[in-house]
Amino acid sequence: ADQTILNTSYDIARELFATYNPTFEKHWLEKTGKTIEIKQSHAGSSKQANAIMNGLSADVVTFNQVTDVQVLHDKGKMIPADWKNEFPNASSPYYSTIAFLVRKGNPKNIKSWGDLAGNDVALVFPNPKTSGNGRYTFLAAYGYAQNTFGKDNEAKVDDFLGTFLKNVSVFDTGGRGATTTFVERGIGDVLITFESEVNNIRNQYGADKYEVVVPKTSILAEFPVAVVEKNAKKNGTEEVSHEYLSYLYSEESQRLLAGFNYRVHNDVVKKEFADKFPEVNLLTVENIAGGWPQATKELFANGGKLDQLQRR
Amino acid sequence: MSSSKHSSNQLRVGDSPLVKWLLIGLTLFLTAILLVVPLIAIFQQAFMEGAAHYFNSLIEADTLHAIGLTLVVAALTVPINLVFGVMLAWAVTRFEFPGRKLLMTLMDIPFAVSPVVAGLLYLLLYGNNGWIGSWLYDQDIQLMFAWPGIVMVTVFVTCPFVARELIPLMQQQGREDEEAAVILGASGWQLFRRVTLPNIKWALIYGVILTNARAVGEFGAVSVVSGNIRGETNTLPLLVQAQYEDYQAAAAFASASLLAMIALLTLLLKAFIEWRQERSLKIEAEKERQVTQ
Amino acid sequence: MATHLSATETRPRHKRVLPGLSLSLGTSLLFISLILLLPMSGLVMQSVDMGWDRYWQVISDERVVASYKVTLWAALLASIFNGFFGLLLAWVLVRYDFPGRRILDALVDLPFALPTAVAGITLATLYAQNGWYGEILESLGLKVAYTPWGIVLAMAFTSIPFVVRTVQPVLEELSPEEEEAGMTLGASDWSVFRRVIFPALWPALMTGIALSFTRSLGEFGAVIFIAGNMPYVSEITSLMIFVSLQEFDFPAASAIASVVLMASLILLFAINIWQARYLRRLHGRS
Amino acid sequence: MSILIENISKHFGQFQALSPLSLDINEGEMIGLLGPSGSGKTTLLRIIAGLEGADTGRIQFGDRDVTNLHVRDRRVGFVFQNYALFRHMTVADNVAFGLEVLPRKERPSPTEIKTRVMHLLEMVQLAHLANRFPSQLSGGQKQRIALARALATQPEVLLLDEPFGALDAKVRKELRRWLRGLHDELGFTSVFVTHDQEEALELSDRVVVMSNGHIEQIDQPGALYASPNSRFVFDFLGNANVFEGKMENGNWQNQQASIALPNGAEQKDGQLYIRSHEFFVSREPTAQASLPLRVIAINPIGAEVRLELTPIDWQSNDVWEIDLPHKAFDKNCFDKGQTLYVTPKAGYFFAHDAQKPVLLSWEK
Amino acid sequence: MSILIENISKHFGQFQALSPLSLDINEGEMIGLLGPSGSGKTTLLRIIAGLEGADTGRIQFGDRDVTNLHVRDRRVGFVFQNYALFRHMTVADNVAFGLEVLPRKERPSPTEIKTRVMHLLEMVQLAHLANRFPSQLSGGQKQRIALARALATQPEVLLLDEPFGALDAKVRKELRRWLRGLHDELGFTSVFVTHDQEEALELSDRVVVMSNGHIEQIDQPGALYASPNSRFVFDFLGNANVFEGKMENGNWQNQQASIALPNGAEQKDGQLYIRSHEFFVSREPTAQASLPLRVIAINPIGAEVRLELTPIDWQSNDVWEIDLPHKAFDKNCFDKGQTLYVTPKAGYFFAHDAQKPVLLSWEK
Ligand SMILES: Nc1ncnc2c1ncn2[C@@H]1O[C@H](COP(=O)(O)OP(=O)(O)OP(=O)(O)O)[C@@H](O)[C@H]1O
Ligand SMILES: Nc1ncnc2c1ncn2[C@@H]1O[C@H](COP(=O)(O)OP(=O)(O)OP(=O)(O)O)[C@@H](O)[C@H]1O
Ligand SMILES: [Mg+2]
Ligand SMILES: [Mg+2]
Repeated sequence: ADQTILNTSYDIARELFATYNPTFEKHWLEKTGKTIEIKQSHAGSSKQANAIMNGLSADVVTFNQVTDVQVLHDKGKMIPADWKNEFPNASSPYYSTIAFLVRKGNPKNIKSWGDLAGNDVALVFPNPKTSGNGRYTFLAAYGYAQNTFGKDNEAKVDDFLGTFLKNVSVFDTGGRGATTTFVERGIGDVLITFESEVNNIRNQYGADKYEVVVPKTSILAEFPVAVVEKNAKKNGTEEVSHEYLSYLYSEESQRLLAGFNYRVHNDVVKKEFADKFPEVNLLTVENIAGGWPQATKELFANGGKLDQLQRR
Repeated sequence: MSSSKHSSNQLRVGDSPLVKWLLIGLTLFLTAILLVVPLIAIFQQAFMEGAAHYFNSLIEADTLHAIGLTLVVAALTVPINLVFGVMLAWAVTRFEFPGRKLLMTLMDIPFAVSPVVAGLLYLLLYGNNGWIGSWLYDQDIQLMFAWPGIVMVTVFVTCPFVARELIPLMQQQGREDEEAAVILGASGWQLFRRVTLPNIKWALIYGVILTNARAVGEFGAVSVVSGNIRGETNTLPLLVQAQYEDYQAAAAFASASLLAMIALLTLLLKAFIEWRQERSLKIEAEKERQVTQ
Repeated sequence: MATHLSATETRPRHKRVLPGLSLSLGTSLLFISLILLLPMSGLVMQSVDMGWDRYWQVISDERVVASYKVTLWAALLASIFNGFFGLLLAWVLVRYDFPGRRILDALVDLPFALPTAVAGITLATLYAQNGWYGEILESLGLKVAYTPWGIVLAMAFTSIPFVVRTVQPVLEELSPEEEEAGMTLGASDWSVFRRVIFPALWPALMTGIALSFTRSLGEFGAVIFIAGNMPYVSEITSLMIFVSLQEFDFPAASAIASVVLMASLILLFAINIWQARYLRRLHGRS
Repeated sequence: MSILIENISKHFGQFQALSPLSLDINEGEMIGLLGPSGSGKTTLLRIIAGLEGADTGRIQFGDRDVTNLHVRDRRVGFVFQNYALFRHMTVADNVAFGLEVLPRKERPSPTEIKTRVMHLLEMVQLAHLANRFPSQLSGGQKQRIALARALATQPEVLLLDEPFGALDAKVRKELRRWLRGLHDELGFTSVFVTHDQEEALELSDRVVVMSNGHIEQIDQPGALYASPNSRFVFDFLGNANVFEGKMENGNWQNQQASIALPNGAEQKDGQLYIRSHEFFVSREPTAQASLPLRVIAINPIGAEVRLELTPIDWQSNDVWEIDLPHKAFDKNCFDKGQTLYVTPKAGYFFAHDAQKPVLLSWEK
Repeated sequence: MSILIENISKHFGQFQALSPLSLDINEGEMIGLLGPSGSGKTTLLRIIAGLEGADTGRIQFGDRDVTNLHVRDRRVGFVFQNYALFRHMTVADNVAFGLEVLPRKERPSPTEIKTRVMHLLEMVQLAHLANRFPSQLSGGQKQRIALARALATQPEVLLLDEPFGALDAKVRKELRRWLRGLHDELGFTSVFVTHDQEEALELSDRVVVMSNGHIEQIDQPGALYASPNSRFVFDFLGNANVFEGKMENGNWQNQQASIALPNGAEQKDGQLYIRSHEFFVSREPTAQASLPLRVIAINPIGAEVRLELTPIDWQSNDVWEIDLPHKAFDKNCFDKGQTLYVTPKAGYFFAHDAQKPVLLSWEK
């Protein structure tokens, strides 16, 4: 290949990019007449960000958490401050939300977030401390409570969240662990995770055993991308890296992404998949907690809301 | 007139058949529960989707590359630790010097450090922000997130094994053989190759095998410094993790079973070597018996 | 002047008999500095940089302290269990000949070779309520997976070779005479074991248990899959370190790691000293 | 307690360590097992103790058959060659061990045990070392503690494996005497192993000479010395010179050398064993013998001078050794390289077809 | 090659293992280092070899100063107490080792090495064992191989640490003689360590008696025996009975016992050392002495009978031992428990204020 770039991504995106890369390679060849080889690295996105700051020579990042991209600017000075404006939709070519997976027939009759704080419901979702997945889940529940009880009714909100957390059976460190716990170990009544995952799991483990529940209100989970300018500059791959991410917004790519159960922005594709992605009222992190920095500080940091709620 | 029919073995504590078989039974039971069944479970999961799937997943390009990388890392780690282990053992068993005991305690550090932390330490030092790493960056030398880094942390994690095997043995053997050789005029290298090495051969092999087993299986430290680049810096244990995360449980366990087999293979090799050793001892004893008769 | 001269004359410089001190010691020191001490210095520097107050705040955080307790207890139980099981294994391997002894001997090292995550996943599979063991235990009303007992189990699994491999050689070297002396004096097998054999194995057993304990303190991969990781109940210290890493808070991670490391080193050092004393009593000076 | 050993045999694998052998030991006797390395002494002792099972035969203590009794229940005292003291126990704890493991009913009270231990330690004159550990003792002290430990349970049979093997000549002699005293005082029956003939002769009431797993001779020390009944015993007790003689003209002849037959000697070919101090030495042959020898070494040893000699014009497998009192030596004033003639005063004759020797004397 | 040892001293930590000591060894001499355990014999030997560095002093081989020479370059032969044969090499390889590690220029060709090795093995009479491993040899055979190995490089100095320590009495004697022969034949200078006085006396040209890190006496065996110059040497060479006497009325008196002063004796208090065979025995006191003793043991040992005696109405730290020829014993026919009187023929007197003894004789 004429050039090589490294796409550093979150852990469960291997198949997605394994499918996307050849289409891009073809696209790049057609457009420039050059060949490109794309290498992939997959692990937890925080760990990936950390690795990049310590010298992993990634040209682009495709993460599942805004904070992990942001940190590349804040701590690593490797991407510009306005990275969100680099690509459309706040540099998030696709998005998802948090949904529920329940066992066949929905025995506990779970419909919305409110049902999760019930008396006899066992929940499985990953630890918000170690997993972005878990953070979204917590934020979604938080947003739901704010909407239901009013932002000012802190006592009620905390009470709801406390019960919600108490219902957790197992805190795995990542989404995959939670899935295993729910599916293979048979623990819990509800698995809470990304909508894209929920659908994947159902396909993987049999549609006849599980049902997907998408609550009316949930959270917008962005999947941000960025070119790691510092590395790309050094490697001389700025152009191709940019194109690699831009091309994610093309109709063809968006269709591909939708096929992997991610929600997309392209209107044509949106219509095609309308029955797959029910309407949801998507709250944003800004709505709920005033943005990621504030959420991290007030909710997830040591001694934050999460810790207070979990204290015995 | 009563005539005795004892076994010709010496009497030793716990030799009564009842106790003996009770203890063996208990051990086998516990071992089966704690070690054998998990081993079987790994294979069971690996073959979950059939033998064809099992073998196909093993010959995937990523898997083959991971196997190769793992073997390369082990092949580099083992000699490094071999040299270090022998040097350290020689220094602390053949000489008296201040700080000797401290040196022996320092050697145990890798046992006391969690592998993930070990990886992190290397990252902090040799990563781009570390004080050695930033210099390396300027020189355009990439250690972390490439195979050298993997080798380095693997060396760290496995470095006590060889020395730990050698030191007690060399202490017990004393230095008389070596003194005899020096008196006969042997130089340092001749001394080591012709007198010391044959004496510590078996312990050395044992240490190498343990080092190898651990080097092949190390996950925590390697995962921190590897960068997880598919087909490039994924070792077998990392691949297991990645495949598992990727909903390819069967493939993951197939790779894991491969690791278990590499481990068992080396361990069986050890058993074989020990058996050879025992046999040669037995033959020698037998010859000796014939001589004295 | 003259006396000075003769003094130097009569103080011969002795060349070391065995060669290679500078080479072997030099290599060892270089290696230990580069491979062990240099990286360790990072840990110290990170901790020093953050200042004492923050350091203290991090390591005395309520949740972290809870994790110390869980980890310590689990590691303690695991290493005690390994003390028994390892001693039993070593005894059976050394003292008895039976079909399959060699295979058993080979199996002992298995936990060293399996990636810890695989060990964790496999154990979780077996002990989950729908696993082979889980079902049996469930019917007995016991729960292991996703409880602190799961932590103990995973720790025990990964550190069993330490005890076996330290006790085994000592047991092999044990001369039969003391045992026989005990028997001629009328002691039962149990008395002989308890009062004659065990004291001889004790130092090695303690070392094995200590190594197993320190390894358990640091274990992460195998534990998190089976621990449940419930705050205050089944969160281990390694997880706390992991969390700090996720938050890009390296100083905090280093601080917590330094506590574990310090505990381990102090324990190992204490064991070393105690053992040296004990052995000196047994073997006399030198 | 008397010990009866009947037809005991033992093999290890293919190797016959003891051929069936029998031995009667009287109550209060002290028996020395003497023999070269590998002759089965230790094996026999361990079988008596019950540490090793015999293949055939039986063993009786007094009139109790103990053949199938476990060591534990035979109640013998056993002193190991390298002491086998419990290294992690103090001297006092070592000695107390046998008492402390007694079944609860028989076990003396702790204070009683303490008294008994102190008494034993005083008996071995080491009461001041009660709190030391074995590694802090000298060889001789260890030996005595091992004895005290074995005696704590008041066994009626005491078995000792090369008890003085590892000690200095001086310490050895001291302990030997002390053991004999103890034996006489306490009246137990003792069996000890040694390969030092002086020790066996000095210490035992009767000596059992063993070779290749069987008993060569059992006798009191004096009798053993006076009438060894086989070539092996002769060789092993040592210091005998062997003359291989052919009957010729009423003399034993070996090439140029000859010895006249004394009265009562058989007219047969055979070997004449003559001890190193049973000789006259002269510069010329005598009427009784013509044994020319060359002096190759002269060693003054204590009260005597030992000459080493090689035969001149006749054959001998070994160098000859002759011990002379200083006086006799001074009178003759031999030098290295000189030739001299020796004449036996007394000797033992093994005819070629006989197993037992005949004692011959040339003196009136 | 002669060896000159000058002011050599050595300490381990606080402990002074050798006080400064000097020793001259002539070319071709065989020196025995004799002394009790811990007296520094091995240390001295190792310093001569260069295996241990001395704190002070110097060592010269011939006229070459070797004090600062590495072991490797001293070219001595050294035989270790426990042989230190290379376990993983055959007997032949062991012997060849010293030749095979020679620098390439000096190294003989492989066939030459083979011939030399076979020659050495023939010399130690073990050519048939060339392909055995050390573990397949008996102690005596190992010893000889160790010697052959040490001699392979034709050293001019041979050092041996308790070469016969671990062997049977019989084998020991054989080897001892063989070593002496070899020494005389090849003409090297030998130093050997032993704590067996008989061995030292029999084998050495001169004996060096050591105690506590210093040299007590250096002498030829005969002279050493005839005139030991200190109490220590006396005690160590053994078999002496000590009479502690106070001058009273021209006699040495100890409670009821007394010994008359012979001619030439000093009129001082002191100790009289009398060897066990330097006695008359009688049923009544004699004019020269009145030493009543009770017989506690009678041991016939070889050519003699050894009586053990305790003093009656006087003091002695040790049991007395007296050796009698069978004839003298038979004449008197003593029994255990009887009282008898002994009269010294000759003895050594140490006045209380003197270091050196005076030889006294009561015979004319
Ligand atoms: N456990 C055993 N297994 C095999 N052979 C043995 C065993 N114990 C002793 N033997 C053999 O039996 C023979 C007699 O051994 P034993 O120990 O009784 O000899 P010993 O007379 O005590 O000799 P030593 O004076 O060397 O102690 C020896 O050839 C020895 O090798
Ligand atoms: N390496 C050492 N470190 C400390 N002390 C030592 C060392 N080597 C010898 N010694 C001490 O020096 C003294 C003399 O030892 P050496 O070995 O020379 O005695 P020895 O006369 O050979 O005794 P033995 O007859 O018991 O072999 C002993 O007290 C010994 O404990
Ligand atoms: Mg024996
Ligand atoms: Mg010595």
